[in-house]
Amino acid sequence: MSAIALTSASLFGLCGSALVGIGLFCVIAHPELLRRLVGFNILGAGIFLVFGAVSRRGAAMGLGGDPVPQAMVITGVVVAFAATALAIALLRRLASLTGTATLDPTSPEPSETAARSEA
Amino acid sequence: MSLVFDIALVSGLIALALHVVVGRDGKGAIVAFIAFGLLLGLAWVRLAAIDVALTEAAIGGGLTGMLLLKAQAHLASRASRATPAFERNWHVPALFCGAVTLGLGYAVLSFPHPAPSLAREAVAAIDATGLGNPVTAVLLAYRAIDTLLEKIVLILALIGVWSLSTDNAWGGASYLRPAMVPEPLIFLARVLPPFGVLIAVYQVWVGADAPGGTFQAGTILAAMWLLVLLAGLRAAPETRLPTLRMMLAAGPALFILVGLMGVAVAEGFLSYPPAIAKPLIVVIEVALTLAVGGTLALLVSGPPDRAPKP
Amino acid sequence: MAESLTTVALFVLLASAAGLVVVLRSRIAIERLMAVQLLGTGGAATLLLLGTASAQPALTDVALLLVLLSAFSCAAFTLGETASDEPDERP
Amino acid sequence: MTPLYAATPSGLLLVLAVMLPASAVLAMLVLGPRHTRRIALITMALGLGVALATGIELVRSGAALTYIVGNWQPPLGIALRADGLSVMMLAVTAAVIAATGIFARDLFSLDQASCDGRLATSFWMLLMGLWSGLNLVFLSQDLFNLYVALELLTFAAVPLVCLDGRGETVAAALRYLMFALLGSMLYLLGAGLLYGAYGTLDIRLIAGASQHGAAIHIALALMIPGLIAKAALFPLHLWLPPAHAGAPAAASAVLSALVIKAPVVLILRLVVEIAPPEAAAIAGQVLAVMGAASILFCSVMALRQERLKLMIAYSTVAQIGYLFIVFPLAGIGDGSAPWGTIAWTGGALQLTSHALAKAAMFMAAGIVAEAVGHDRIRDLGGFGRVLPLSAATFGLAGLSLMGIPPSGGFIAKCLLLTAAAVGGQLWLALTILAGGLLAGGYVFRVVDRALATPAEPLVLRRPIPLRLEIVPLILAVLAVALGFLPLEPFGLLQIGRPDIAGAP
Amino acid sequence: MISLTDGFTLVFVAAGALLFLAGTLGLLRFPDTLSRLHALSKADSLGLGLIVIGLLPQMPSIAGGIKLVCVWLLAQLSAATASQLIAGIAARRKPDA
Repeated sequence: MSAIALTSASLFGLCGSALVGIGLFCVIAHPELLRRLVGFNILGAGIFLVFGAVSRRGAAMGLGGDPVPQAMVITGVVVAFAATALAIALLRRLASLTGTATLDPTSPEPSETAARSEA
Repeated sequence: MSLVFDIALVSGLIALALHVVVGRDGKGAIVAFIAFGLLLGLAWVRLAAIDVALTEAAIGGGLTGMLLLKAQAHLASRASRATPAFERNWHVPALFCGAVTLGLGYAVLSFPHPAPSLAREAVAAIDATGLGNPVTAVLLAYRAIDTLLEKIVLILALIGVWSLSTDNAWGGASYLRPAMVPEPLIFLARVLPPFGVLIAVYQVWVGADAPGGTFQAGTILAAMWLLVLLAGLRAAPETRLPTLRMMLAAGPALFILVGLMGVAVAEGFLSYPPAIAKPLIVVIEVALTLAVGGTLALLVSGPPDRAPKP
Repeated sequence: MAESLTTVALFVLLASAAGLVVVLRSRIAIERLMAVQLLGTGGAATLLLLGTASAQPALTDVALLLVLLSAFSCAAFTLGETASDEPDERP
Repeated sequence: MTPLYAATPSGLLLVLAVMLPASAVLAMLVLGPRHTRRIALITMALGLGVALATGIELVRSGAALTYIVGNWQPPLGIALRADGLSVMMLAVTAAVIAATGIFARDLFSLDQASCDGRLATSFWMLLMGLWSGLNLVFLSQDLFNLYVALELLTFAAVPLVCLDGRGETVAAALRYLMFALLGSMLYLLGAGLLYGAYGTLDIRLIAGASQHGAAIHIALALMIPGLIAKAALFPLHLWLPPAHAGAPAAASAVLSALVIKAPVVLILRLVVEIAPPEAAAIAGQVLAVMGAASILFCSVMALRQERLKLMIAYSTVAQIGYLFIVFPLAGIGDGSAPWGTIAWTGGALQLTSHALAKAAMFMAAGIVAEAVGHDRIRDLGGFGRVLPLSAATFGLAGLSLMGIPPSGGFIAKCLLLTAAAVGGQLWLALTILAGGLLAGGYVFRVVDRALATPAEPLVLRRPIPLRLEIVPLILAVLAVALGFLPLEPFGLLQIGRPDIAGAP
Repeated sequence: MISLTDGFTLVFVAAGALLFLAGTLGLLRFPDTLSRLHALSKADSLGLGLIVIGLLPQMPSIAGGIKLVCVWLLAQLSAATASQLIAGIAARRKPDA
């Protein structure tokens, strides 16, 4: 049982590592802001899975996993949701004010370009 | 057999995540993300974390999906351009992220044996709380200050979202109902919420002793409320309403008060007198559930966009 | 018994996940949603099977949540389809 | 087995420091806009009292204050602990927040119509949330609790940036949120790895662990860059200038003076307390290089800015750089106790004096922008004649930034310079000198405009009441006055920081 | 030796699983959206229904059984509504497609 639990925990830990990489790439490199936010959520899911693997490894006393990391994940999931909500509110506001939904340097980035052009 | 199951699950998760990143159209990526959330719920079950599975299924599969779909619809109606392509030098971040994954994988595999765990301590101390679910004990007793401050985080996020309204609409209501509401949606919004509320009540109730609890229940309540708003059965409340604000603040405020009470009658801030620990925790959970439900639903609704009625 | 139920659970999951191929391939947004719907129901079935196999009744609760929210996601999806009717934010 | 933490009698003060502002947020939410300002001012008075009492208690007992939340000992529970550094940060935070509060009250009351409106009400609630988060960052001993504290900061700070609702500030806020979230995510990931390796997230328990595997190095390699992104060290500073320049003046003051210091303090904790010595040495060198790059690059950028607030924002990134060159100078990683050294004191002084000076400078810039209607440096000729107090504030705060005697900044930079010279780190000494010269350049550019005689005199868009200009002036005078302070009070920094290995 | 209840469970559960496969195949192979939708809703209601019936005898308590039936009822409700919504969207899409 414990060998399988350990293997399964490591498997999900590795899955979490992969998701962190994928999410991070999406956040850093994706040109679309909304997609970057989805990337954030994938990154978060990966991080939480690493916590999950840690928790599963710590199974003891008849519990299937260590409850402390599980509780942290629950807190983290809610915080990540709030972050997504705030980001989306900002994004929608940006879109309705400027008509663009990107921050990438190729499109005119308001404040800095304004400062530069005055220079 | 169960390892095969896990491998299938993990491959599904990674495939969906990749699709989200490289997929051409935005809406498809979001739908894939919702599916990702569902699979993630299953993954948490496999990790023997039912409480997390409930939270993930509710938030990842439900509310976040709605939030993203709503934003996507809004943005698509404004900026109808083709998806911009990746920058030419995408290899550099890809290499960097690959390195992060490798390092992380190495760290995960190098964890010590036997694994350190607080399960023993958590179980040993649980009698003082009167609870049966160790995760709830962590959330509301051992690490109660995390949970309490996380409620403040939610409220700050909500204030942040509200502050993005215009000066006119400040204090007003946000508007969710689409111009045309399909008939089945109205039907769903009439029939589903009673079930949802029942399940939420059940979740809070069992949360003390079995998987479930305030976040899960709050999320379900939020989803049901949003469904009603979406179908236009009720209008969203004006954000300046004292009753609404009272509901949002009551949970955390009660939490703080009980915490301070602990200074006087128990062993300090956020410690409960053992004799009444469980009832106190359940009362806090009920109040928090309402606050969480309200806050999450309002976070999804977004900033007010209608001026308050005089 | 537990072993066979787990096998069936795997089978159901794989069957619904095969629907994910549609998610990954289809050009029509609604069909993707259908696949998600299938995955929601399939996921619930998987959970029920696993819950019985491992004698964890709490998994039924997760299944309950999954079916409840799959309807919700579907409702949210209609938002996008009537996107052009959404009221503008006032300047 | 003796418990790791023993609660001290007045430890409840630490809970109050965090919970008072948090309760204020709830009270404001319920009681509505009309009472918001009053609640804020009352909370500020109480919070100042708490910070003061904590300081007195620390000096009186000569030992760190400790509180165990809910009486659950770590590793299961969470401990709050105030040592010398924490108490100094609590005090600076309380002082700057109180000053900002008074300034904001006067600024918002210029417009009677909007003083209960969206901008002002949100500002007060977010300010209180910010305060709670800052205090928690300085007090908490638990890495996950610190994550919650960082998120409190993020969620309070980001909306502050775009309170005025213009497109460019919303873009700046969004960019800030992206960086901040990425930072917290990396931090959280590191925390998860540490839990996997040690089964606890308590800083002292991890520090006391006897052996270290690969996990701690990878964890630190994730957490420290994450925090650097939040602290806006070069080259991860891109978000800061537009965000801090676009925020309302009162918000910029808090953001620049306090918010970015929180991750710096946390990096310090990680490097000094839990990093294995050889890793700490490497991290210290890398951080110092980045700090030096920040000083040079962003000072030059500040010199080239055309807008006053952007210039001040770039100066913030440059001044943050000084805090990072403390790491190798304090001998971190070579076994000597870092908190006894000259560089440590210099770093603490730099932190304090920059907080005061930068808050003053942003407020003064806000007054100028409010009075004149813009903040283009070129067109500000002669503003010293119409707003003499604000010009004086700017000059005095500038003294501290440049490190010209007599000022807090001078003593700080002097100590750092000495440490660099003694330690044989010539390149750091040169960087400090160059940074001072460059700072002189950008400050004098503005002072020069203030004293210029323009062809046509500057017209004020609106009169500025005297009381509005007083608060920043006091802050600037305090920043200078730090230079006259004997250095003994900074001995307080050593309280509660015994060698980790032999911790009682 | 398999007991009668276990045999009953296995038969029904296996039948339900096959229906899920059928649903997916339908989704993959049927030519147009509406017939795919048909296949999907069949799989949803029947497949889950059969699995629920199969699992009922395995439930340790009445409450567990009730919850199981609730899952099926909710799935019915949401699948029915969802397919109507999807059909509605598909129908509205048709003219401009």
